[in-house]
Amino acid sequence: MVLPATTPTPGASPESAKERRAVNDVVIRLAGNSQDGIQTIGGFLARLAGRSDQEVMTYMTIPSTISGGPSIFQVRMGNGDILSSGDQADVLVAFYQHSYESHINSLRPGGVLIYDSDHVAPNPEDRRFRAIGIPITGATVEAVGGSSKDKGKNLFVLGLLARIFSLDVAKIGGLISERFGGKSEDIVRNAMLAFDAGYATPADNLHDCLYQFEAPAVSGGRPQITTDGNLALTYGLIAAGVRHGAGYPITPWTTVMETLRSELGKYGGIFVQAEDELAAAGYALGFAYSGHLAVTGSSGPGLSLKMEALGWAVMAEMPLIVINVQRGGPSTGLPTNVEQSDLMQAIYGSHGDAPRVVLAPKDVEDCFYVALEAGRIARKYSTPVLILTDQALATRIEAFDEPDLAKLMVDPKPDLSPRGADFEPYPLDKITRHAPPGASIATGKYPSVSGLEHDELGHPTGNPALHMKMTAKRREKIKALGASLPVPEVFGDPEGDVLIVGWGSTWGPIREAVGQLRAVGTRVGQIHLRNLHPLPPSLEEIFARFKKVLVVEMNDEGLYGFGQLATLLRARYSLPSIGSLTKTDGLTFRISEIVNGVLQRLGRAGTDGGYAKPSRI
Amino acid sequence: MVLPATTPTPGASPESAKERRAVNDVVIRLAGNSQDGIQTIGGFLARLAGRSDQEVMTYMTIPSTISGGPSIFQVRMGNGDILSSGDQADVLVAFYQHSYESHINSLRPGGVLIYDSDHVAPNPEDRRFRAIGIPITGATVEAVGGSSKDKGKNLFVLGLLARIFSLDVAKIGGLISERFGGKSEDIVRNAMLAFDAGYATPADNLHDCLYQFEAPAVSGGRPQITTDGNLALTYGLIAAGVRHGAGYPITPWTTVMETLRSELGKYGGIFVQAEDELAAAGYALGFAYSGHLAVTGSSGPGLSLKMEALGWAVMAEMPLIVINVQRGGPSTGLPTNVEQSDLMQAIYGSHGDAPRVVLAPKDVEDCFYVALEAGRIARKYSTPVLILTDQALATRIEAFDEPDLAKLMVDPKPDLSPRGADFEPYPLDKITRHAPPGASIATGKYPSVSGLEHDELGHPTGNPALHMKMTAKRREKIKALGASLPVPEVFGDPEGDVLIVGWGSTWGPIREAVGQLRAVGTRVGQIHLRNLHPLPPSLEEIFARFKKVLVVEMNDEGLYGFGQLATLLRARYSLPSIGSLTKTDGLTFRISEIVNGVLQRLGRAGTDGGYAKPSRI
Amino acid sequence: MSSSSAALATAGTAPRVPLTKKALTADHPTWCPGCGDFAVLASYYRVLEKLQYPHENIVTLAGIGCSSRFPYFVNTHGVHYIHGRSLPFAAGVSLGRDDVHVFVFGGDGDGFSIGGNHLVHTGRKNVNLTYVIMDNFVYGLTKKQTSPTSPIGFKSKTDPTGSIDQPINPMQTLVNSGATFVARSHAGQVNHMTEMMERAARHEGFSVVEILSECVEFYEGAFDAAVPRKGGQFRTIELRKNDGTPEDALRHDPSDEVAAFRLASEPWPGVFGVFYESNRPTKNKLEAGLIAKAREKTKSASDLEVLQATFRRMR
Amino acid sequence: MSSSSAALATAGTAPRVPLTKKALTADHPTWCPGCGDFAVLASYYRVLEKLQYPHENIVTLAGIGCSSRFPYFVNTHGVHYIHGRSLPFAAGVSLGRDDVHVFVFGGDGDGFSIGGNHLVHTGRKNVNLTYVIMDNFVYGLTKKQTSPTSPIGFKSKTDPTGSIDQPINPMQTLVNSGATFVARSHAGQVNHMTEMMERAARHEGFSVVEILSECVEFYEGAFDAAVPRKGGQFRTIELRKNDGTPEDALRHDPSDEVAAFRLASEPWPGVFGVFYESNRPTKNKLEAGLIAKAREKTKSASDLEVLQATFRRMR
Ligand SMILES: Cc1ncc(C[n+]2csc(CCOP(=O)(O)OP(=O)(O)O)c2C)c(N)n1
Ligand SMILES: Cc1ncc(C[n+]2csc(CCOP(=O)(O)OP(=O)(O)O)c2C)c(N)n1
Ligand code: SF4
Ligand code: SF4
Ligand SMILES: [Mg+2]
Ligand SMILES: [Mg+2]
Repeated sequence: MVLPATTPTPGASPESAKERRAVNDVVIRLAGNSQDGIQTIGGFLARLAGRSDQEVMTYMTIPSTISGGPSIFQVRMGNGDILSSGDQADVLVAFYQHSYESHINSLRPGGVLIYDSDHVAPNPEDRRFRAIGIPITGATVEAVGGSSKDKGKNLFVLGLLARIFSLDVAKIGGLISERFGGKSEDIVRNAMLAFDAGYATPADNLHDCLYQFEAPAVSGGRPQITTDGNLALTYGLIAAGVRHGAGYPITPWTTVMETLRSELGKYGGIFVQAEDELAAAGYALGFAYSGHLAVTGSSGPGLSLKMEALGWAVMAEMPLIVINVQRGGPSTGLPTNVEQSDLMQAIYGSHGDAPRVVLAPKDVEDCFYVALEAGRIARKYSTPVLILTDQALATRIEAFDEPDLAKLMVDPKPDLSPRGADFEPYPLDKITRHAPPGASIATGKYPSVSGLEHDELGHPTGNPALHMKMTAKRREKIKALGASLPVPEVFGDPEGDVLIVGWGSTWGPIREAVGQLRAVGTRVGQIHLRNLHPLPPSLEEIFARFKKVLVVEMNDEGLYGFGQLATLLRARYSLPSIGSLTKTDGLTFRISEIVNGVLQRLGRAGTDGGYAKPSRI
Repeated sequence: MVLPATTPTPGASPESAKERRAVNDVVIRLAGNSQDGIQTIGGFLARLAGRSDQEVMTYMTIPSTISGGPSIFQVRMGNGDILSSGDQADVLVAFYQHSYESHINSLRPGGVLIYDSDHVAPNPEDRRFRAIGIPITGATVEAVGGSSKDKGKNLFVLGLLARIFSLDVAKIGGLISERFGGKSEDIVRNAMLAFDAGYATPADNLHDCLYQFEAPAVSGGRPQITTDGNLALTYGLIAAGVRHGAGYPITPWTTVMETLRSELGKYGGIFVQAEDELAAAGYALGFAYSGHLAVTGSSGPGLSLKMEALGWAVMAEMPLIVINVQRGGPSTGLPTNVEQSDLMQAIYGSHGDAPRVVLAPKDVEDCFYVALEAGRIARKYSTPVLILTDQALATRIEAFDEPDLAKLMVDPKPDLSPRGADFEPYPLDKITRHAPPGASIATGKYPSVSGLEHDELGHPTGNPALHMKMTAKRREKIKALGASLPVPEVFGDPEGDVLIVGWGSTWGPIREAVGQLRAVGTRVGQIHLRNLHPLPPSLEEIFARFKKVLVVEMNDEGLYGFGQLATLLRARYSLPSIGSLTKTDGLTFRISEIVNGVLQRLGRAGTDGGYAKPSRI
Repeated sequence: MSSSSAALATAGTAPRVPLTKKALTADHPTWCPGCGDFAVLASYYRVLEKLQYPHENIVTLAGIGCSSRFPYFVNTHGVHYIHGRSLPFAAGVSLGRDDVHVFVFGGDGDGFSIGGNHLVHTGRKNVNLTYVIMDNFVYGLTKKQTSPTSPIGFKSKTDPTGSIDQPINPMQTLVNSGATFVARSHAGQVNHMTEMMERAARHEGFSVVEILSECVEFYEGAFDAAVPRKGGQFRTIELRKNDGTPEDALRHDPSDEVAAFRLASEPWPGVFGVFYESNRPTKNKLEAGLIAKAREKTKSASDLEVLQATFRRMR
Repeated sequence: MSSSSAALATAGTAPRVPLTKKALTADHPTWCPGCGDFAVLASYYRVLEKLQYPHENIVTLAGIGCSSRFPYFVNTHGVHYIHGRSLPFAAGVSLGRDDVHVFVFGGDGDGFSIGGNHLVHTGRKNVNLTYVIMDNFVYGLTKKQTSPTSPIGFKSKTDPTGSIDQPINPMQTLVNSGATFVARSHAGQVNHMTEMMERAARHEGFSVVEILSECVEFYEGAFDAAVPRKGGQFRTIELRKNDGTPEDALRHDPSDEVAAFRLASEPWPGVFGVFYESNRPTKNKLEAGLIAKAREKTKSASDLEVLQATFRRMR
């Protein structure tokens, strides 16, 4: 698309760089209604950051009513490690009075409040912020013309932000045309009209609040991609060789299955929308049995429905990848909030002794790589592998180095080669390797795959000794995997006061918290577990180097005062030094919550957010 | 029924008491095919023991083929505490060559082998036993007449055993007529003909193997009843006030539901056979919501299907009793064997933080009382309560004092009284008490019962603070229950070398093992946990009094070397002294396995069954 | 669900004030403006106003979905259970308490996909309750996936190039389920819908009404073919009057299962009204019969006496 | 299941020896002597002998039940899955591997009770496989509980005074499910049963045969009414020949769903044969079509190229 003539030439911003203050990274919170398209422009900002070799992380809320409603989208972008979407905003854009009122206290003192003066009357007494009123609604209507009403406000704001932060207008134009390219010319034109109007806001009206990002560190060579956790995971599955799967919709898992359904065809694969989660697990296991690397998944309630099928997969030793995009529980719970409360179920949810593998990705990039790892383990150990991601990761946008697909991509096809006379599906001394249908067996004796306890050929047995041996076989292969895992790296102090142990999406906030804690003189280390079952080796030695081990997780403290991972670690190591920092408010950890939690446990006073926060704007 | 004239007069046994050797308790193993009705005569023996104020315990195996096949029934009867069905038999009755071959090594040296000389040719070299050959088949055919073939062999053997042990023939006659009373006269007559023929076996043929039970200790005053664990549990549920329930058949749970289905009508109640286990949980929760104390249940696979519904029950805070008659797992596993491998699932099987109550009965009598306790807790704490029994308890017959029903029986009817203006289903500061439909609410505002996170009135909320508070509300009530529980009693040494901790049906074998271990000079105590979640108070202090804590359970040692209860205890108390003794052969613990396991962990050599076994025959 | 189940006398002695829409209204619905479900809710209010059951004896239940939010929007005893399993729960309430009136609401996904089997089995058991399926041919709450009633070619997020699986035929499925009252209506036809819901409520047994209820957000215009002011046709079923006239033979006999099945095979948008009605005994009645027989045998002994007698037999 | 799916060439080059009953026989069945299931197994051997599929391309699957022990008694690739869920598993195998022949066996409880919903949805999707329901009107493996096909009055352990819930009508249920081949037979009629199973196997799409297979242990004589030598009647369906004769109009048109539904409503023991048959496209074909369209768009780029292009769009 050719950009409309009104658009300023790329790079030539109306103010020169020296009139602008340099910033390293910035947290911008857009607060409006979900109908206003704030996710769209938030997404543009994130994508832009990615294309500019910046780091970026986003955070959004989903309105609780079906027809939409109040919603926020927060973007943190800039240089250096961006590990969380930020506790407090540097810039707040308030579309409505309710947006202003609900979010003004998340703006840090000294931050910039931009409000739509057509809708918002800020408290004139409140001098904590620099307030900039712009008639966003009126100006948009004026710029775009009456028929579209105030549609386009979001692009007006994007233009405004581009002006304030001297963003790359050409790149944004590219993003807009990519996004609306399929639609009518009108739509693209209107979008650009609104954008340009925002961009044209006179500097005077901005009270001198103009900034320029510092140049990013030299890029890693590979281009950055910008995406959310569910998409990263989905493409990770495809890279891992998944061509078949089945699921049933549920928030926030749904976008994984939607993407697989629309993408797998290109790879010759099939994704089935089943009648329920039990059927979905059945389809996936049928695909797996037939020789493919297959996936099924869901969120909490759907996982509860898959417990019987997963038990069968353990007994039958069937490779399978199972995704749980965790949300607030129990039961229907808080479907659009985040929680890490399905860990115990992932490990122990099926009846009987049914050992299986559980992994969790730490950020959006890791969603991609953890899928590859799950595929590797499922195939190598002929076992179901559960991936526990969560609602926060699912919808969060981050930028990361494009993976080297040529090196990483796996394409396991069904192995139909004839099997020799020594073939047994369940040898006692080797890991199970199934012969899919289509593979002939030299003996002419075909194997059974069974959920009953069975002998080496898969035939049912009630023999006590065999049940003991087969139980051991299923256990020992998982132990062998555990022994082969890398020892987790300790970040921060290698020994000292506190070791913070986390898993899943809390990685970023914990890492930032560790930085802040060390800055105030605490000796703190961090390990983050990706392998939750089996656990990696040598944790005991690492734990021994710290006075306290504090497990930080988003779930309940339980009857005995310990979160779910803490419970597992205590059971394995029986170290009284292992304690818990948990919460169940359905929100991601704020850095200050972790910092204060640690300081409190060290007998020091918590800070009130007033600690070592690097100044930005 | 009038006993046929050929029957000797009660009490007048052909030999006088002084020609007989006195015995205290005896283990009789009947080995044949399930079609031979050995369960029937085993049941008669057990019932007879109960009616004679003796103790009794039985053990049986279920053939693995549908059409029946090899099967055993073992009865241990006599005086003193009979806590297990016995490691080794004193008398083996072998109907077939395969019975002889499979079971001869379970007969203790010096024991009595009775074999059907029409089918069995024992090894003449084997001098370890006293062998008595009787043409059981031929003699039965002769006694009963040709048309019924060898049907009645079992009653012939019963007569034989009555002769050998000088059993009360009148009482047996009563049992036979009760059992076959509803059938044709012919059947009763044939049964008695076979019985009498067995009883008439000449003393000479018995090689002097004649015994007399010592007189039982004075009876406890209440009559004894004889029944199996599933029936005791079922009648316990009825005593607890259960009038409504739903289920789906599965072995070994089925007899609970069958009995409820045929009994509840007499109490004005309803039991529904649902289309599957998910529906069964739904029906039961509908009954519970409508104001009744309700039950659902299953065995392993069915429980895996109820995990979503149980999570709802936790969230909605609905009282419900849930039975799991555990069997060998995982998956379809070993349906007719025993295992205690569903404990973790009972506690952690649903997604989200979903705390609920888990209880386990220790013997058949306790199956009755644990149901009463489950009803009490479910109603008082408005919570689902799981009862973990198992296949061994389900089919085992024991005799125990008849419960004092007039004192114990509870009859909770729906409470339809109008609720005041302060009524809230989910008050933050009180335990939930639902108002069932039919109850009017003074405010005119009717409550919602919800699986979404909710406010005090049951309306959905995404409010972070409320989710935290409601999570705490659900947790704290279970903690309050925990704090109110009695401290478990220590049996045996109050402090010392080893504390054996068990749960469920292992109680008897553990207690006998403790006796034997103390007899060889080990300082051993025992606690047996009935409350598995929440755990009772003060365990820590008890554990501290022993050098080692050994948790004995029938499940796998897991990835880290600990059984399921051991894992829970280590997680709570983080005591390195807590270790595990587990097994997964699908069979109940033999006393020697426990004794040897303990001795081994104490660095002493295990015994080979040669330790302090009280001589019996 | 039957109006014949006798209302248990409840405590209050003051004369009852009539049940009004106002008393029945609860939270403001969170549905999108224009959603068909609003009209269904309005009809439910009207039916309850007509029936004048004691307020505290009405139960409104649902599974999960946009439509299943119903219980929060009605001020009666309410239950929001899990996805697809509302029927067994509701059946438990109905069998547990013959004095209450059980209404279940839900969507096409809840009822025909994950919940499809419960429909058949609650149907064949003929449990006394009323079930309203708000069929919008799409998954609303999860934002536009194919549902088991989505027509072939429907473009959803799980079928971006158009759905390919043959949908179920709701009326055929319901007729086959064993339900003893089966009707079909449209949320745009308020009077017809109210009439169907009222007839369902007055029916003793398992009564189901499928209501086409448009999802304006994710499947706008789905039912235009049945909306006269959009050029469609709303054809209703004429029921047999048994008046002996020759025309009458052409009218639909709702007790004829095969005829109902045939009627359900008419091409889209088909016909509206009562497809099937019969008065097979309800499970509620049959279970009550078993209880009566059992109590006759025990000579209506008290619970304690019955259990004591049982224990005596175990001596 | 179709015989048209092309068998993938497998490794061996030696000419194939014909597939015999001997090669197909595995463990000795654990069924009770006299159980109807033996005859079904014998028919399956015969059908496989006729079809002569490559041995390694046959898959025999089942859920749980006496009948579901089938896979252990046939020497083919076999799966013993969980109770009631064999169809989704089998559908996964069929969709995953168009070169294999998928046969599913199961009981009335497995298929119509816990598995009832999967039947309907596999049916409407018309997944290419053959499903044989061995209906004995009872739960065999768990020893005599009421099944969804047990007639009213049947005395089981869960209905000691006789069952009260109306059973489903298997043929009506199957016709309504969307299955594209629906037939009924009797284990005592070996030739008829073999013919039905063979036709089902040769049908492309979801084919189901209900076989009345007596449980001699827990429901002896259940099907005597259909056994001529016990005074019963084995009435078979005459199929339309389209020969223009007037008699032909009276014969059954298996493509007519409503006629099939009506036929299924005939009183016990009803009729035997093919109730319904149509050639709606299978999901296997439809999914293959989606793949072909998608590959056309990507110009059959390699998997790596496709994924790389996707990542480029995320830059
Ligand atoms: C076990 C389970 N699976 C999936 C979901 C997610 N879910 C909620 S509603 C719904 C379907 C909604 O469609 P429908 O029943 O047609 O209702 P509508 O929203 O269209 O009214 C789904 C899949 C869930 N809550 N629980
Ligand atoms: C989830 C689950 N529920 C229940 C069972 C127990 N069970 C095994 S087979 C069966 C039903 C058997 O009846 P049917 O399917 O008719 O087969 P049949 O034995 O009569 O051939 C049941 C209830 C189980 N294995 N798994
Ligand atoms: S999404 Fe559709 S069904 Fe849901 S409230 Fe909106 S319009 Fe109604
Ligand atoms: S129980 Fe019935 S169905 Fe099962 S094997 Fe025996 S006769 Fe056959
Ligand atoms: Mg819908
Ligand atoms: Mg059956």
